[in-house]
Amino acid sequence: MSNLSTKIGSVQLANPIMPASGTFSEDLAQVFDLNRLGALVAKTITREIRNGNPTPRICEVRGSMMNAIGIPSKGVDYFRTNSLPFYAQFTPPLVASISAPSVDEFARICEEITMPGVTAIEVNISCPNIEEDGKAFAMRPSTALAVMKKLRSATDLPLWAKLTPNTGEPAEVAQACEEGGANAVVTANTLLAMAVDIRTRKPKLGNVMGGLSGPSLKPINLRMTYQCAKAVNIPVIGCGGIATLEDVLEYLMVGASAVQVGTSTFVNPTVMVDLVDQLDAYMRENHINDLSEIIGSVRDKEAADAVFFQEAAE
Amino acid sequence: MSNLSTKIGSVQLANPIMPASGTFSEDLAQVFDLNRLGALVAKTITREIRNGNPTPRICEVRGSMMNAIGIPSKGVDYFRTNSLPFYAQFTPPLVASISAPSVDEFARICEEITMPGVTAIEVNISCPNIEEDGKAFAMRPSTALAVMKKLRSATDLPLWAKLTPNTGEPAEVAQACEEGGANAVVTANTLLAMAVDIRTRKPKLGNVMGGLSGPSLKPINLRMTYQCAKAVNIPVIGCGGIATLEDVLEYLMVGASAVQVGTSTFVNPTVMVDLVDQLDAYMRENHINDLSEIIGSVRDKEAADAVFFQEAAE
Amino acid sequence: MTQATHHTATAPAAGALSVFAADCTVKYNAPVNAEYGHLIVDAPDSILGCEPGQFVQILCPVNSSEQPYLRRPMSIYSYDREAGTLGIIYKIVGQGTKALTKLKVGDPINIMGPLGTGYEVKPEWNHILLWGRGVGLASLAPLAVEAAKAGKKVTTIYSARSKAVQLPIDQFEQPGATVITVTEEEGNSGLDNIRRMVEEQIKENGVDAIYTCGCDLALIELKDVCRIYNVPGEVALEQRMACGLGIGQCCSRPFAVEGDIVHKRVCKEGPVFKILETLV
Amino acid sequence: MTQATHHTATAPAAGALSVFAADCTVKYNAPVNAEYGHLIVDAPDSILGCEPGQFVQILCPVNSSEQPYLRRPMSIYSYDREAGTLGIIYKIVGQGTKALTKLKVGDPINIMGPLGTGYEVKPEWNHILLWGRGVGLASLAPLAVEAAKAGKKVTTIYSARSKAVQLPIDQFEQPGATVITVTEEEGNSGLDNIRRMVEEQIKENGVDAIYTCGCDLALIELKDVCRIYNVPGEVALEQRMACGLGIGQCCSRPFAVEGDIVHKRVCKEGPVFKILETLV
Ligand SMILES: Cc1cc2nc3c(=O)[nH]c(=O)nc-3n(C[C@H](O)[C@H](O)[C@H](O)COP(=O)(O)OP(=O)(O)OC[C@H]3O[C@@H](n4cnc5c(N)ncnc54)[C@H](O)[C@@H]3O)c2cc1C
Ligand SMILES: Cc1cc2nc3c(=O)[nH]c(=O)nc-3n(C[C@H](O)[C@H](O)[C@H](O)COP(=O)(O)OP(=O)(O)OC[C@H]3O[C@@H](n4cnc5c(N)ncnc54)[C@H](O)[C@@H]3O)c2cc1C
Ligand SMILES: Cc1cc2nc3c(=O)[nH]c(=O)nc-3n(C[C@H](O)[C@H](O)[C@H](O)COP(=O)(O)O)c2cc1C
Ligand SMILES: Cc1cc2nc3c(=O)[nH]c(=O)nc-3n(C[C@H](O)[C@H](O)[C@H](O)COP(=O)(O)O)c2cc1C
Ligand code: FES
Ligand code: FES
Repeated sequence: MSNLSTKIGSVQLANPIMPASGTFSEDLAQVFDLNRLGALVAKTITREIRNGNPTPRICEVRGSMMNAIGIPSKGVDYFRTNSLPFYAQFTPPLVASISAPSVDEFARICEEITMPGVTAIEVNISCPNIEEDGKAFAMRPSTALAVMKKLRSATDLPLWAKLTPNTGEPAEVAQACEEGGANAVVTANTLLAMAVDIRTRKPKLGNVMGGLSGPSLKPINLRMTYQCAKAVNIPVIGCGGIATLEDVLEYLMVGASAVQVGTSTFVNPTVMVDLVDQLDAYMRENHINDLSEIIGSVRDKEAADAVFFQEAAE
Repeated sequence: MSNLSTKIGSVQLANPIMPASGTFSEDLAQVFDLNRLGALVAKTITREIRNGNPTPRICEVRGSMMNAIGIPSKGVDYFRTNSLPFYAQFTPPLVASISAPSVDEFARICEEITMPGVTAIEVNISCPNIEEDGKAFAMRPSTALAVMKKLRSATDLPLWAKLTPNTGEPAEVAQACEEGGANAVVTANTLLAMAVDIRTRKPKLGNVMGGLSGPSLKPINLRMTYQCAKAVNIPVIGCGGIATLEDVLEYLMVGASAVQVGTSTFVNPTVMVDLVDQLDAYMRENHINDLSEIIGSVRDKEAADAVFFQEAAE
Repeated sequence: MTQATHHTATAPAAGALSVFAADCTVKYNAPVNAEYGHLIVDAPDSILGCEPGQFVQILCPVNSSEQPYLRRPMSIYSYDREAGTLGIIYKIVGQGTKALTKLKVGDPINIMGPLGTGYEVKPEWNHILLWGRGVGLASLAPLAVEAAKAGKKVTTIYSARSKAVQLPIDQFEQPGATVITVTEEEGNSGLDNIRRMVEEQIKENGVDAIYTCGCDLALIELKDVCRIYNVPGEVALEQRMACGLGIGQCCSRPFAVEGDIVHKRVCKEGPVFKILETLV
Repeated sequence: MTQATHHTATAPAAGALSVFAADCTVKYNAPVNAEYGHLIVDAPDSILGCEPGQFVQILCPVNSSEQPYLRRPMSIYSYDREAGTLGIIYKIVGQGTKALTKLKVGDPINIMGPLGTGYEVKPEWNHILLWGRGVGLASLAPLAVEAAKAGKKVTTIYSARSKAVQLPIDQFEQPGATVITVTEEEGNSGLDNIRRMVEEQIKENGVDAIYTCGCDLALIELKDVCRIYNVPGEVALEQRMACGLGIGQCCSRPFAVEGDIVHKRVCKEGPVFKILETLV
């Protein structure tokens, strides 16, 4: 068995495969042994009790899906009394995920969720900031910095900033998160998208627009992972469209220290366990002893083949 | 035969189907009669003679592709003496596409390309602005406004601003273009993405990153088309991942007055002609006499079905 | 609408696997008529540990014309633990179900299940009434079989558009069972007429519980009937699904529970719900 | 590198269609050996109006394991206008070619062609020499056939890794033709050895032109040979392609033309290029 372990700051993971928030719940324990995962990442919760968006909340697009679930939440108390004891049955570290519509509310839930049993806090700053113009905190470096600073002072637990691909400045946002005190960035959430049912002429989602996830998102979030890994010194956790071992390796090679798997679990419920096994087999076959030999190993500085050709001929 | 004609400002098109810049050339005349198209859109040209990027310039990702061609250009003279006479053999209006790395250079080529035979000018402002921080003009409202104002004073021809999805503020950018004097916006160009060959650990594109196009892009650029159509009063031309009649209808319904078809032509070289025929058949079958009955007809104000359910029960 | 509350997740105990995704083998796949297909697969015991009203999620095959991505939920139409087979009836509507029609005997097909919460039949109940419409009949079929096995009397009213698109009713023709088929074509499938039949059954034969699937209008009528005659009733509902496992809260629907509006997941707390809790 | 210049597009006249995308029917599809497959399709006359060295773009089928998106370029290995057939030899490497192995006789498959610029053989040339490596032989096969038909003498050197992965050479065994096969296995496929054979042919039999495909190292040797002996030579190159039609400038490669570096499209000006213009 190769060494699949990886570190996200102070948090040691047995392997780099973990679920993406919102695509994982207690229910998956019916399908496989959750102890096989690198970490357990809970669904995002908010302080207020929320029902979420009108249905339909999901729809299919070519080769992928969209969702506008809208973060239904039962609040922090429910998390404490129900989710926490459930996840305590398993060995992988538990990562709570939180969100809020304002900086203060964000800080408050961050403090409240800082409790024994929670190893790290993923902060879903891809959600709209209602105090500014409704754009997600993670769309601009300034708002990302402001919220991360406040969150940093609200907890001693490691903070993972979950970024959004809905921005033209991903590297700058990642740097702002680092400056604000994030211990890692997760790249990234879903990308805003839309689909229309041409028969009814209604949007396919009750919420009109929603987030694209699945294989279509992979080349985009992979690029963002690459950009962020170049830009910051804290670990980057890749996320978006991961379905195969090749996807995992691409994310690791561009600089991710671990990856999150979301939508693929809906198609193949045991995909995360399969990926752990396949990664182990790949490393053994290729005589790679340690995951660190893969992380960040993309050969992006070397001239592409045809350029080489051309130069050799000068 | 239904009325498939549509107007982009003063430019009348026989039908709403036209090629996307860079995925169309004189060579396609070998495969079908170009007179079937709503317009002819030439490949983007620059003033300087450019070779484009190192190879590989394209690669496949799941269900789509990426390119980093890099706008090889033979300059304005070549366009005048070769492309223009060639396209003059056909009846659909010719749209030239231009790009430049600075506002002044952009204005200069805009003036130079203003010549008889060119009906409208598409300005590819999705390219990097080397005078600012290298981000594309169309990533921020301020830079989009600045370049469009300058371009507006450089030509009397209709200006179509080709936007980028690599921004968190698509509606604001579209509004800036309108304010700057654009006669239409095209939504949109490719989305920055990446892929790695896990065997060689090299990026799959010689340029490391490149633009995602094809079906994966559709829900994203469709959303952007919807946002821009809501935000501006000038016509919007949809573009991104269009392959089927359903795709065309979705773009029209969210507010596009016409659409551009790019990558699909690589897979099915006659797809644009097929789409014109299918649109005509669809309109006849559904007793739609005029394209205006489809454009912008999305029922986004109506409660989604399940909400209706819920409210009815209150 | 009163203050929002939520479904109470019954979290599984660690280590107790109860849902399985398995490569099954196509044993039979043929059209029932122009609109429906009937698929039977060799399935493992794990999935066959199912109950009437549960469903499976099918990973439909991909080909050059159809590229479904998510799994598709399908009611379990029949299961036979001895023969090791599972059957579904699918209405051919889009990408996924069109792709199903192309499956050939011997082809592999990945099926996940059993999923959701099925119908409740109390041991003391003797006569149950089923009202199915269209492909809704699929969900009710195992219920008819199991109830008959348990010695109960089953009356089924099956309503379809026409004789041509009727589903086979052999699973309902159990000893002591009555099956009444009505069609629009024959003009005897009006809601009034069916409701009259239901009320007749209640009044003349005594009905302990009513079950329905496949028609919102039938549900509205039955909600009224259940209230008036104080008969318990259940309905199998549909909702667009993604995970099918209760993970994503993709398929929540609002229900009226003791004066509150409660969101329940169709894939987990459902697909079978109490008729009186539905919001129609 | 000198100042950049560009390929000169020879724009087609309006109205003259010369490339066709057609649904063909699989007539034969079977492995040649563990690495190669041989596909023959019924193709329309339009596509069969092709020449040696041209290629087609194949829309590979999609299934649950393989989902190729872009077309895949394949050299035309054989064409028979009378029989209405077109053949290719494909090396099984990835998504698209794996999907090709699953095609069955009678299946439809969309093929676009003919594409690109083929080999040039001047009427006055009497003896041509071909050097193919691996699947590169596919591109050379129609050249051997047509040259023999035109009464020319064809000498073929075919180099492969081993006997086990050799391609059929029947198309090269024309009247008056010589075929020499060498393999790494037998130890006679070294570049030195092949170069010696080429030089021998030039010196002893006189060679009017040399053609090669499938190996960059062979190209380097032949560039030297062509220069030294002043023999014209052509090579069929590969490059990752998208459109195959010259539209996207996806597949450009730099060439040395009269002291300048010129970018040419492999799919349009190529895939066949003058050996002396290549940059290797
Ligand atoms: C619990 C449950 C049990 C079901 N049992 C059966 C059954 O036994 N037999 C049967 O034929 N069908 C059943 N359905 C419906 C079936 O899942 C859909 O018809 C199927 O997913 C359509 O797939 P498609 O790819 O062919 O169509 P698509 O192309 O996906 O869609 C075609 C149309 O069907 C609608 N649709 C898609 N998915 C669903 C869904 N999950 N629920 C409702 N509408 C949907 C779409 O909005 C669209 O209008 C069941 C659904 C649920 C939720
Ligand atoms: C003009 C031309 C003629 C060709 N003729 C033949 C032929 O007769 N027989 C044959 O077996 N092959 C031929 N090839 C190569 C063939 O196109 C590729 O092997 C094929 O596209 C691989 O497809 P795939 O989906 O199986 O592999 P993929 O999964 O796409 O790729 C597998 C590997 O092949 C490489 N590759 C992919 N596409 C190309 C390409 N277009 N050119 C070079 N490398 C590529 C990839 O980088 C990757 O490393 C030709 C290529 C060109 C450009
Ligand atoms: C149904 C669904 C619900 C989600 N809910 C959340 C959430 O609550 N919090 C969050 O940070 N991300 C959420 N996401 C985003 C995922 O965590 C992930 O970032 C995204 O889906 C991209 O990864 P994927 O392509 O592997 O799914 C959700 C995604 C889906 C599909
Ligand atoms: C090979 C290739 C070359 C392109 N070149 C240009 C270009 O020169 N100018 C431009 O504005 N867009 C260019 N594009 C972008 C397309 O015009 C289009 O906006 C994009 O591909 C999305 O549409 P699609 O998904 O239909 O391809 C190019 C796209 C591709 C795939
Ligand atoms: S389908 Fe995902 S929660 Fe029900
Ligand atoms: S493959 Fe597109 S230009 Fe050659």
